[in-house]
Amino acid sequence: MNYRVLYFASLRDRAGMDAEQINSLATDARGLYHELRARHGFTLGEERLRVAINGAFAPWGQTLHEGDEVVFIPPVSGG
Amino acid sequence: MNYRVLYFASLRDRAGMDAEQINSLATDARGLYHELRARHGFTLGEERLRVAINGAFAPWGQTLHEGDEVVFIPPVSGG
Amino acid sequence: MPKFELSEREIDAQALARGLAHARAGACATFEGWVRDHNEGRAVLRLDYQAYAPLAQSEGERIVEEAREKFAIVEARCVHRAGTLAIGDLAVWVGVSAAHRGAAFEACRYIIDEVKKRVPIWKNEHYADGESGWLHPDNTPVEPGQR
Amino acid sequence: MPKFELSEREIDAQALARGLAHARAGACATFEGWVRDHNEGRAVLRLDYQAYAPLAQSEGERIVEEAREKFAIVEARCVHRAGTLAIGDLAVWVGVSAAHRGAAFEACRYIIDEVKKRVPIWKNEHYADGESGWLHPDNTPVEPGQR
Repeated sequence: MNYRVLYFASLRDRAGMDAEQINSLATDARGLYHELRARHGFTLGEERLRVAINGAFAPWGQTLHEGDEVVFIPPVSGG
Repeated sequence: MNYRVLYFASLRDRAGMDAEQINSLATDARGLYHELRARHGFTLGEERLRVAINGAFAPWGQTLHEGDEVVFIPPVSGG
Repeated sequence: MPKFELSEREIDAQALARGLAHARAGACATFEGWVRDHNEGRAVLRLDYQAYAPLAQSEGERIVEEAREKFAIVEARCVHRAGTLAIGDLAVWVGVSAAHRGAAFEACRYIIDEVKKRVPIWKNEHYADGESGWLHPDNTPVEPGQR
Repeated sequence: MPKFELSEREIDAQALARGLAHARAGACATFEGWVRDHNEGRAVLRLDYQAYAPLAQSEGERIVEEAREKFAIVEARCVHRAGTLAIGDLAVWVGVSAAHRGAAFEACRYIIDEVKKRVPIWKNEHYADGESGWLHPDNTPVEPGQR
């Protein structure tokens, strides 16, 4: 399926891009992150990240649908 | 001895004046307050008040000297 | 510059806040006390503050100094109004800057709490029913007969 | 009017504070986060904030709404900067008005604490030694190798 992935902070620096369209066999965010981690060499483990799907926080195991926007949220540091 | 007494808040309303010069036999703030309480009909007991002598908080039993400025401080309500 | 001030004029909160700025300050907590339109269920029209100015000044300074000793702060200031105020007027302003927010919040809270407990300033509220009264620190009337 | 805002422009703290005014509000607590000249012992020159804007907006709104449910407050607002900031710049502003000061302080503290924990905004600090790095919520670098 096709997903749109946005990258922020250290993930953006590692990936070398803000966003990408990805065609993947992964059916949830966990599977998708494993795939992208291998591809881009992300060092942050799943336990350090949160997931957002279509602009809302979501569980790692939530089923993805065609065209979903998926964001892996590194530890935040606003304020 | 002669003392200058300043009144604030409800004590000022009761006394009907901001300040007075007083000639008294009292040698400490406690004695002076008892005298003034009788004269002006103050309803606040010693336990509700603090004493300031010459612009600084002082104990009730501190010896007064000629010309001292004595203030009985009602419960405060700034802020 | 005094760290505590009794002011007969309007308080300029913005200018005061600018005075707390420092390159090593990452946090600034402020508190403003505004004149409310009610107290203990009674409609308030305006209020007067009376103060024993020399002692208010020295006790206010002492409180800010205590805050500087107790908390890791950079700057702190407090200004309290005297005179007659209307609903919505700024009655007291406290501002604290610090490297980190915990100290800024705690020192700001400490200063306003102690000012309300210890500084010889008295609030006389004027009510819609034509009465008025001096208040306790807990905002109840000083003399039960007043109400 | 949104209760939480991500802003590319300078924050107007005074205008925001005026928006909290209400006749039944007797207390106003504010918090300002300023860009400090140091962090963890390193000299900081400037910083950039990156944000996942739609989620930052909705999560920020949720936090302010939580504060309104948890504490007896009248109004609350929070504005967070995005983009590049210099030392001393106002990075985040929180303001809360309430009838009484306890609720104002607690809600203000709640909002800034939760914003720093939950809102998807990231700080990239640029150091005097030419390096830069994304920070953790505890202000340590995200990747140990960065330092």
